[in-house]
Amino acid sequence: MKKILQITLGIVTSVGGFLEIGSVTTAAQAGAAFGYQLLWAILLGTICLIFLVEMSGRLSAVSKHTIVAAMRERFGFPFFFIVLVGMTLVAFLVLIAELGGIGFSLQLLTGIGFPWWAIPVSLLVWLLMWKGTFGLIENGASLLGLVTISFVVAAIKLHPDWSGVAAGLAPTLPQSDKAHYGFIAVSIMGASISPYLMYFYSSGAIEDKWDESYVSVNRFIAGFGMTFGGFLSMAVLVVAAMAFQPRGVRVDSFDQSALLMTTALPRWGFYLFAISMLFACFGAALEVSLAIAYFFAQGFGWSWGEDLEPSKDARFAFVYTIIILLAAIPLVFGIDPLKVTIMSMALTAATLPLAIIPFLFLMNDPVYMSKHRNGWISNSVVAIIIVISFVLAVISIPLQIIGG
Amino acid sequence: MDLVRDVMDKKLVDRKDCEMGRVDGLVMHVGPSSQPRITHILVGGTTLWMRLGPVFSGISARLARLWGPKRTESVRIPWSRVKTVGRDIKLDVMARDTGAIDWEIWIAHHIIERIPGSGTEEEE
Amino acid sequence: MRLERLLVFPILFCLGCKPPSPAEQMDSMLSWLATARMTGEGWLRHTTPDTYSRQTLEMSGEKIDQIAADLLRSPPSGVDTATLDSLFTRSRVRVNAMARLIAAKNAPDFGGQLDSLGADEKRVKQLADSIEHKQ
Amino acid sequence: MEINVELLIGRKVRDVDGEKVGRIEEFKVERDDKSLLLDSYLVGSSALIERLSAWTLVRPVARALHGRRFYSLYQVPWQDMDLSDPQHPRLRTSKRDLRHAK
Repeated sequence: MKKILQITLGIVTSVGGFLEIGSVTTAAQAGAAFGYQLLWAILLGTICLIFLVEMSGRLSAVSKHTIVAAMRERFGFPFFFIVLVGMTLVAFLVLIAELGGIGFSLQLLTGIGFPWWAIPVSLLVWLLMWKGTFGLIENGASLLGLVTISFVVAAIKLHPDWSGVAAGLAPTLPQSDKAHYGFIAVSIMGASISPYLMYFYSSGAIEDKWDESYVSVNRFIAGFGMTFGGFLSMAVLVVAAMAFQPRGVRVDSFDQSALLMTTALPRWGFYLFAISMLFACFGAALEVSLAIAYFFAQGFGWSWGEDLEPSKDARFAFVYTIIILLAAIPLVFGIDPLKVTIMSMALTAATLPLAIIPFLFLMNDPVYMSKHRNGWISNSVVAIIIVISFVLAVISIPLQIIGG
Repeated sequence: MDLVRDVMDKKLVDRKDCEMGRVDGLVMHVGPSSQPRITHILVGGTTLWMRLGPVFSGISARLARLWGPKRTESVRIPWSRVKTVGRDIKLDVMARDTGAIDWEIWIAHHIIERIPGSGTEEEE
Repeated sequence: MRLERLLVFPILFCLGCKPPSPAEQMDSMLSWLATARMTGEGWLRHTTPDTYSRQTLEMSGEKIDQIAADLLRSPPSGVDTATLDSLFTRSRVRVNAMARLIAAKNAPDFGGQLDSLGADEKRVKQLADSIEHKQ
Repeated sequence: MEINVELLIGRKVRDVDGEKVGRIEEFKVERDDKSLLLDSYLVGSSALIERLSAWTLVRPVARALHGRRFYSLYQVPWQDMDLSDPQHPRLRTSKRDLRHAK
């Protein structure tokens, strides 16, 4: 039973890492521009993510090493450093976007512009990490994140054409606007397969003191958690396809996305959207800042742990303090969080191979994994994901130029 | 034992299981005709940045002069202090005394402990 | 170690802006008109709060202005520029008026403006279709 | 003379005739009471890895395959390695006399 309760780690990883400003925006854009046609991208992203998250958890449970620690040990410092630079850059942009998303949700609820929220919101995120424990963050964020189920309610209330929805799960090419279509598809994948999410999950497994007996529980948690996130993203896409596409509304700004649920749930839709975004972005902001701090601490061998008091892991606490502080600055000056979001997703796609390739090696390492090494199914999936990640990396930049 | 696979970049923990960095480098003693021996473990930024290239180590040395604990050399821990080489490398030392966690102490002291709610001072 | 290679990506990124075609700009125009109308309908049905509705209408007004300026700088061939200009100006004036009517909580007049905005949107749609067909 | 092991990793090795052998990839050591005694070096040669500069990626594969397929790996006993210039390690023997690592 205690093990099953660890499902919160899956949910928080999923709500915070999967359903955040990036995937909501891209899913809404996809639905508004192409109807159900891009559902397959979310499906594909979810499947990839389930496998990668499961492996991250298994690595931690069996080897007691997080991915980052194992990566430094196996690939050496220079490779680690390259990933560190890429990952920090991308995650930092994501953090700006999430903090902006929180500010924007508060703007919807209060009417006070999002730049004003940058400082109070960052302080709150920081305070939770400073004083909170991992369990608090995990359970609190996953519980609050359940509000996002309202997206599914909205989708069902709009009575979508289910056969159309099913057809969208198979990849097809549109008649026109192919570049834009490709760009959104890449963004969806970039928003779904976020490396920081795997770093967070594998560190979470260590924080929650998993051992080998968690291997099968982990499989369930990863599968359930990511499927949950995938469903929510798909619901956002379906709602956007029903509410926006017929009217010709495209999602070029957050203000437009706020209208997402007003058709389906006239009375509460607006507020539910704002609150869902608030909690989801909040969870994601915590998750990203923690992931960055984990990355540094584990890679350099510092002491780390969200349950430790900051003075006991000073460098770990220092990293998240600085990163949150820095992320607030551009928001105070009114940088458009949507632009940052889109850029961060394309950059995620571009740096994806760097994050995924180590998986293939680490998950087959007999020293780390002993008898829990990847089987041929998992290995084939990783190989396919690596191919996908290379394709994404290569096409993300040109697509940004022609389709973005 | 394989040096790169089993030792290099592994995490170091002290007598009290306190994390004190990773094996950033190793010193090998080579004589004209004697068998080479690994004598010391190196811990510290200087060694790490050298692995990236002289440019990086130059930049980091300049930055370290401006800020932080004044330590330019990497910490050298004699191999004789190694207790076990397993998942981590356990050392028969106290992290504090080696200098390997000078930065941790410096940041704790100069930054973290000045922020309210950082927790009690680390005991000896 | 080729760390400098990584720098190429951000640079490429910054260069990744190209001017959109007239057809695309007409689409953006339509999107913002539709946004204004959806927001307006929402406000009338009390589904969106005052502040948000006013802010979004103001934003739509600005965007319409912006896109109109871009469009008219290099107007699409085969369309009367004067017609476009007056249509866009009219829409913008309407959207801005709606924003003011929210502040005044004047729902009846707001409804009138909203209906006319709908008519304008249809005209723009027709023009957009004709541009797309010509290309 | 003291040498930094971490800087030797990936260094190109030439043999006594100046012919390229490969890069130093691994050090086989044995425990002594106070230190570790270096037994031999593993030196791999692969034009492919150099061309792709993908050594961080390929080294583990090579290790897994023991270099039998596409990546040849030589085991160089400590006596045969001349490290008097650590930037340019040289073999004291010829490449032909090396034996492949199992």
